[in-house]
Amino acid sequence: MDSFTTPLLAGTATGALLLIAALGLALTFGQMGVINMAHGEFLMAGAYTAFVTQQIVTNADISIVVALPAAFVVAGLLGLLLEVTVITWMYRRPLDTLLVTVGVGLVLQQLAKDIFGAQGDPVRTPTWLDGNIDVFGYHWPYRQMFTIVLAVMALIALAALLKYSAFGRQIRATVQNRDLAETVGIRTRAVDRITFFIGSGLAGIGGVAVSLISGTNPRLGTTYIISAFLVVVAGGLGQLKGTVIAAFAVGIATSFFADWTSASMAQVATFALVVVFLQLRPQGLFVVRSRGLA
Amino acid sequence: MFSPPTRHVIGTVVALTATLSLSACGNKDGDGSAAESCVDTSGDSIKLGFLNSTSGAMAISEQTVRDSLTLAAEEINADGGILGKEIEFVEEDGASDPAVFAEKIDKLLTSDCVAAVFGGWTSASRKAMLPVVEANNGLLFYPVQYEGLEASENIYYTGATTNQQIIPAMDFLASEGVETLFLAGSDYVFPRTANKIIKQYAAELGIEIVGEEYVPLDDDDWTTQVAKIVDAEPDFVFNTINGSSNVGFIKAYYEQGLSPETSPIISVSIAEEEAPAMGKDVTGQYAAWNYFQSVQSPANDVFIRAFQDRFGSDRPTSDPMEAAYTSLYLYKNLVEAADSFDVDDINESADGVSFDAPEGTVTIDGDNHHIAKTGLIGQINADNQFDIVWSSEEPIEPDPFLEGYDWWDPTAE
Amino acid sequence: MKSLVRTFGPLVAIAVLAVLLLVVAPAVLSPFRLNNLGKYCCWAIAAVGIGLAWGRGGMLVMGQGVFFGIGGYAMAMHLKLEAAGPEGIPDFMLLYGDGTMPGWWEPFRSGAFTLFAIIALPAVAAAILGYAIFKRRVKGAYFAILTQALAVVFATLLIATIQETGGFNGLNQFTFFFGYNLYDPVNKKMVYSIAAGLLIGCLVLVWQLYRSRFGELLIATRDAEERVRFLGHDPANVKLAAFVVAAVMASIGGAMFAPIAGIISPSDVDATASIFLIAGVALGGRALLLGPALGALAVGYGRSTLSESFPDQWTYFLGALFIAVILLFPAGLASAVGRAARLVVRPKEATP
Amino acid sequence: MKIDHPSPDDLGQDYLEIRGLTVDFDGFKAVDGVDLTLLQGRVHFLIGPNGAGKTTLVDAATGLVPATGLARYRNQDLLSMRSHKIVRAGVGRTFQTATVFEELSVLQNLDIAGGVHRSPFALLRARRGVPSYVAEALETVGLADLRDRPAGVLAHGQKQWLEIGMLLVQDARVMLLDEPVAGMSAEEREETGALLQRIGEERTIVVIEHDMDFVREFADVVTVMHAGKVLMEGSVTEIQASPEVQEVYLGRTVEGTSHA
Repeated sequence: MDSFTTPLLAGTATGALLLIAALGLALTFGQMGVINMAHGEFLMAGAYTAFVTQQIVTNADISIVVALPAAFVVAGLLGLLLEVTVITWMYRRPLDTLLVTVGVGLVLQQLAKDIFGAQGDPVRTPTWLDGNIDVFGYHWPYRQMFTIVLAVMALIALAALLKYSAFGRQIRATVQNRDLAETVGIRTRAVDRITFFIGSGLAGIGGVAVSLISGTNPRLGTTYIISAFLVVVAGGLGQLKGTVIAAFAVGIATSFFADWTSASMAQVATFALVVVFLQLRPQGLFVVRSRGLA
Repeated sequence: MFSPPTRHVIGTVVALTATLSLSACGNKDGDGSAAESCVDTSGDSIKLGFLNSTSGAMAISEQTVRDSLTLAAEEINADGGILGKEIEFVEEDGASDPAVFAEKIDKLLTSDCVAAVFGGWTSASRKAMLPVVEANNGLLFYPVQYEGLEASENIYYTGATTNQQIIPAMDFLASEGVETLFLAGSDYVFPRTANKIIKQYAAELGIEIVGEEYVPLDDDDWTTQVAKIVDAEPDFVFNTINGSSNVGFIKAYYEQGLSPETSPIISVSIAEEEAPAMGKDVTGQYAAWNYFQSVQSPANDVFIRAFQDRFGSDRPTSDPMEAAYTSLYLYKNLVEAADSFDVDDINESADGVSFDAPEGTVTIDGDNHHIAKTGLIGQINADNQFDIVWSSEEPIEPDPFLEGYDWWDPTAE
Repeated sequence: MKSLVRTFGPLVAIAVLAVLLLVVAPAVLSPFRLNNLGKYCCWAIAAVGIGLAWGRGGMLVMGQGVFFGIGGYAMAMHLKLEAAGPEGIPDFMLLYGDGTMPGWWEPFRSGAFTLFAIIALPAVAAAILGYAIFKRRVKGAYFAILTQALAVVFATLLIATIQETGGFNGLNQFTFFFGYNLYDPVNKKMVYSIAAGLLIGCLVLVWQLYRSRFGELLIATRDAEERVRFLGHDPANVKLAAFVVAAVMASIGGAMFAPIAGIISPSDVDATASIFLIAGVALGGRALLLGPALGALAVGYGRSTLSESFPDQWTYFLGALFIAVILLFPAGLASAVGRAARLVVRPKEATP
Repeated sequence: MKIDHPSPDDLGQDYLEIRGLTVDFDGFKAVDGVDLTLLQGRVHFLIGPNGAGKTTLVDAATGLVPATGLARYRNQDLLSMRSHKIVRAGVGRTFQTATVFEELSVLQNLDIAGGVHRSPFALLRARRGVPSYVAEALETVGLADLRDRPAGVLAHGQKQWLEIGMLLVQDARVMLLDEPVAGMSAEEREETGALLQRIGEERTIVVIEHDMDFVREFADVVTVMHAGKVLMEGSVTEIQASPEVQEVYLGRTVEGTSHA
């Protein structure tokens, strides 16, 4: 085994997963100032969607392809439901959204436990993802490459949506100046809802990718949510570029630390790294400059 | 610093607090003798406490134990109870939190006045309950295999200690001609202690340890660690991973091209309950226990049928469930042997009390309160059941401190 | 007269609470219930600190479990060494390790050092962390997330250091508390009284802080941090002070938790435990003097009794509590009661 | 802060000297080489169209945005100091939208501004009575009757006065006021103007303003800024007579990037 390629490639795959999870967070945080702690449970919902899809479409080769859009819709609708019922009452109270969604996350976890049982369920890997290629002694699994491809595609789709579509322009207008956007006729509430749908839907896609790593279990979301948030913190809010760099940096750094020390110490070291990084760049990698007294 | 009236009021509050605190002054000389038992044995029912986590991370496993305890209690009641007294069981949630276990067992023993408590799963929960049950001179029946190195007058251990699970597993590996072994575990007490024993016994058996990796509890990503297994090419992997983390481990193991043909895994925490979560990925791998659903015995047939009638035909039975079921029957036999619910009476006549359990006949060792159990190795088949491929010749006497093994040096690294 | 009520009314309320906790409770509760109340008091001490940092200072501290743990483990280490005897070492080090004790355990043999450490360790840790965070103007959600991540990391670190901290099992099996046998009911009552007394003490302390100029400055910093800069204050220092006090209070709570619960383990200090502390503060009213403490007592009591009656539904309840309180009564139930009372007294104002 | 070396041209009078001050936002020069000397005892007005860099100039002098050049006050370079140190050195400011502490009373707002003069230990004490400098400021800005009301309920104009009162309590020798009379009634403007003249005698007052009537009535010196540069400085009459200034205000700007 090469002590360089293994952590690098494995870490890139972890980073890709973090990226999918963090993209949705960065989007909703950047636009609405909403910190959604239930985002991890949307990831979990995506994983369970993959499991349920396999019960219906029993061919694992096809079911995973069906599961991706299905998980996007399921998690997206959960997000929309959350937005309409809870978040909509608490704009401009970002810290409170954080706490409310903590509660929502607890309820969703318990629901999953009651519906699917506390014991996890298996998600079969499609045969076309079964296998690996040898890269300098590391048997790089196709599944990890698939995760990276998935993240890159999600990123490109999101970037294109924001940059080229009319809706993307509305989102950017709302992010930059909500009041002004309203005066030019953008229905910012509707924009918010669609943004929340998309952001949560991305978590669903991430959930499908996670289900290929660990199947499903009710606590699946909690494993990823903190790292995903650290990515958003380090990446700077509302900036895709920063989120991308931070996701891969955190993923790869964790893998290297795990290789050098232990997986437990890697968690500690990555956290320390983010705190030190914030000393150098307190507002994250990239900052949207806004003038005046906040 | 304070204005006069303020000073006055604060002074009053502080003085009040101090006086009130001091009024409950401590007693430095007391030896803290055990509290008087409040168990009521005069009625026609006897209270027992079931303390398992029904919420939190461990609810996954502990609910199954609760179910088989419930079954055993119902069976015993239908059969006339214990010493003619009907079991009235008080249920509590340990919430997967050791401090809650300590609180709840205190409640069961001192408020509910139960005659004995059944439950606990993690070592942390047992360690948390131990001082409480000792201080109250109560009884605890603990149904899960654990890392040994413990014996309490107030606890009966109906799961395996290390010389009934880990050591037979190593004997099995030696009989298979294994020369190199890789250790993979969750980063907490049981795997660390188990691996300490494994390493010393491996040295004795001439098996080389070619790697040792740990991942935090509940962490799913095993990629980096599995890459090290690939690199080490061990004959066998000894798996002490706990809970859902197993799923990620097995997935990563397959992804990187490992299989039961090249580097098979022997696990000590994957049973009939856990295996289905890994589906086909786990087929062909091994596990060491003292009970499998596939054990052939009349007692087991009865147990499985009763359990599935009660909780659903799709429910598997597993080692900890069987150990919990057994623990309640053992308690019945203990009480009847002593003809008393009193803890000291029970302990006095405990040695040799036995029960025809689903796993076979088990017998209590009166010195260390563990039970003699047969070591079994199962291979997981496509139905996520275990085909028994190896068995110890006879029930193994429990030896929690491994005193009968010369190679064991507790202070060595 | 009115201003006298405003000034000393809270103090009277604290005195009432003191009588309830220190006189009434020991008289009417069974030893088991009293011991539980002691645990709630420990959480309440930490909650008082959270009220100061979050309610008054606007810093959502989601990782107070870390400081709770520092105090708890410091005390537990001392109790463990006390149980082991003058030359002895803790039992778990023989079981899981090679039977040698790490050097940094040695000072905790001294009771005086332990008490000093319970105050000093969290203060230093919070000062370093707070300095790094506040001076770089990291705030709001960023701060909250960082503190939560800290709690996760802290628990992971504890679980991974089995030979040094007992790992997942934590530390337990204490026999003596500064020479007093912990199994003696009289001594248990005494330990409870100390915890309750400390809670009252912390309440008096924050009462003085809230009415001081520092309290005003803290609110000013919460509501308009940048503006405070133009009053000639570095808001980082103001927040740092509140954060450090909150950390020390959490540590004191943890230190008393260990002998009362008889155990301290990673489950008592991790992210979930930290969120649990926040729940009490949110319920009681984060910015009120007594709100956090009463909320923490209530949530602690709820956890015990609800999990006794509805073992499976406790998680739903905790989740629903967060949603309902934050959504409907962001200032806490106490304020909701106050509002309802006003509606009853002056019903005409209620209908617009 | 003690002055070790009074500058030779300091004739017992304070002044704020700005030399070559430049603020660069990623290549866009919001303030571009501004030179200004602001003397004690005068009410300076800073005018110019939107985006001229007036507020940014004040931001730079109070540590809100990084800038190059020099902003010297009592031999200290403000550009190298952090905001709260600048305040402690005696340079205070207000903001376009009045930012007072809405949950605190008028008295508490003023009192809290006096914190610069207190030791950290003194902060732990509760306030007893009303310090004389607070009472004085209450009188000066005319809010004595409202001292126990929460600042949040004050009218817009009253909030601006409260802010000025807070600067008085801080004992700011240089006051940088950003559009203090915007949104005020004619009567309130008169009062504000009179207030500025009253307190301006022993201070350096700099006012950013758009309202030319107000400027005409109360300005001692007017500086016109345009596109980050100083276009002209002089008395109100001189400014009004300038064709250049008229051109700027008629909107025929050449490089009018509006980066307010």
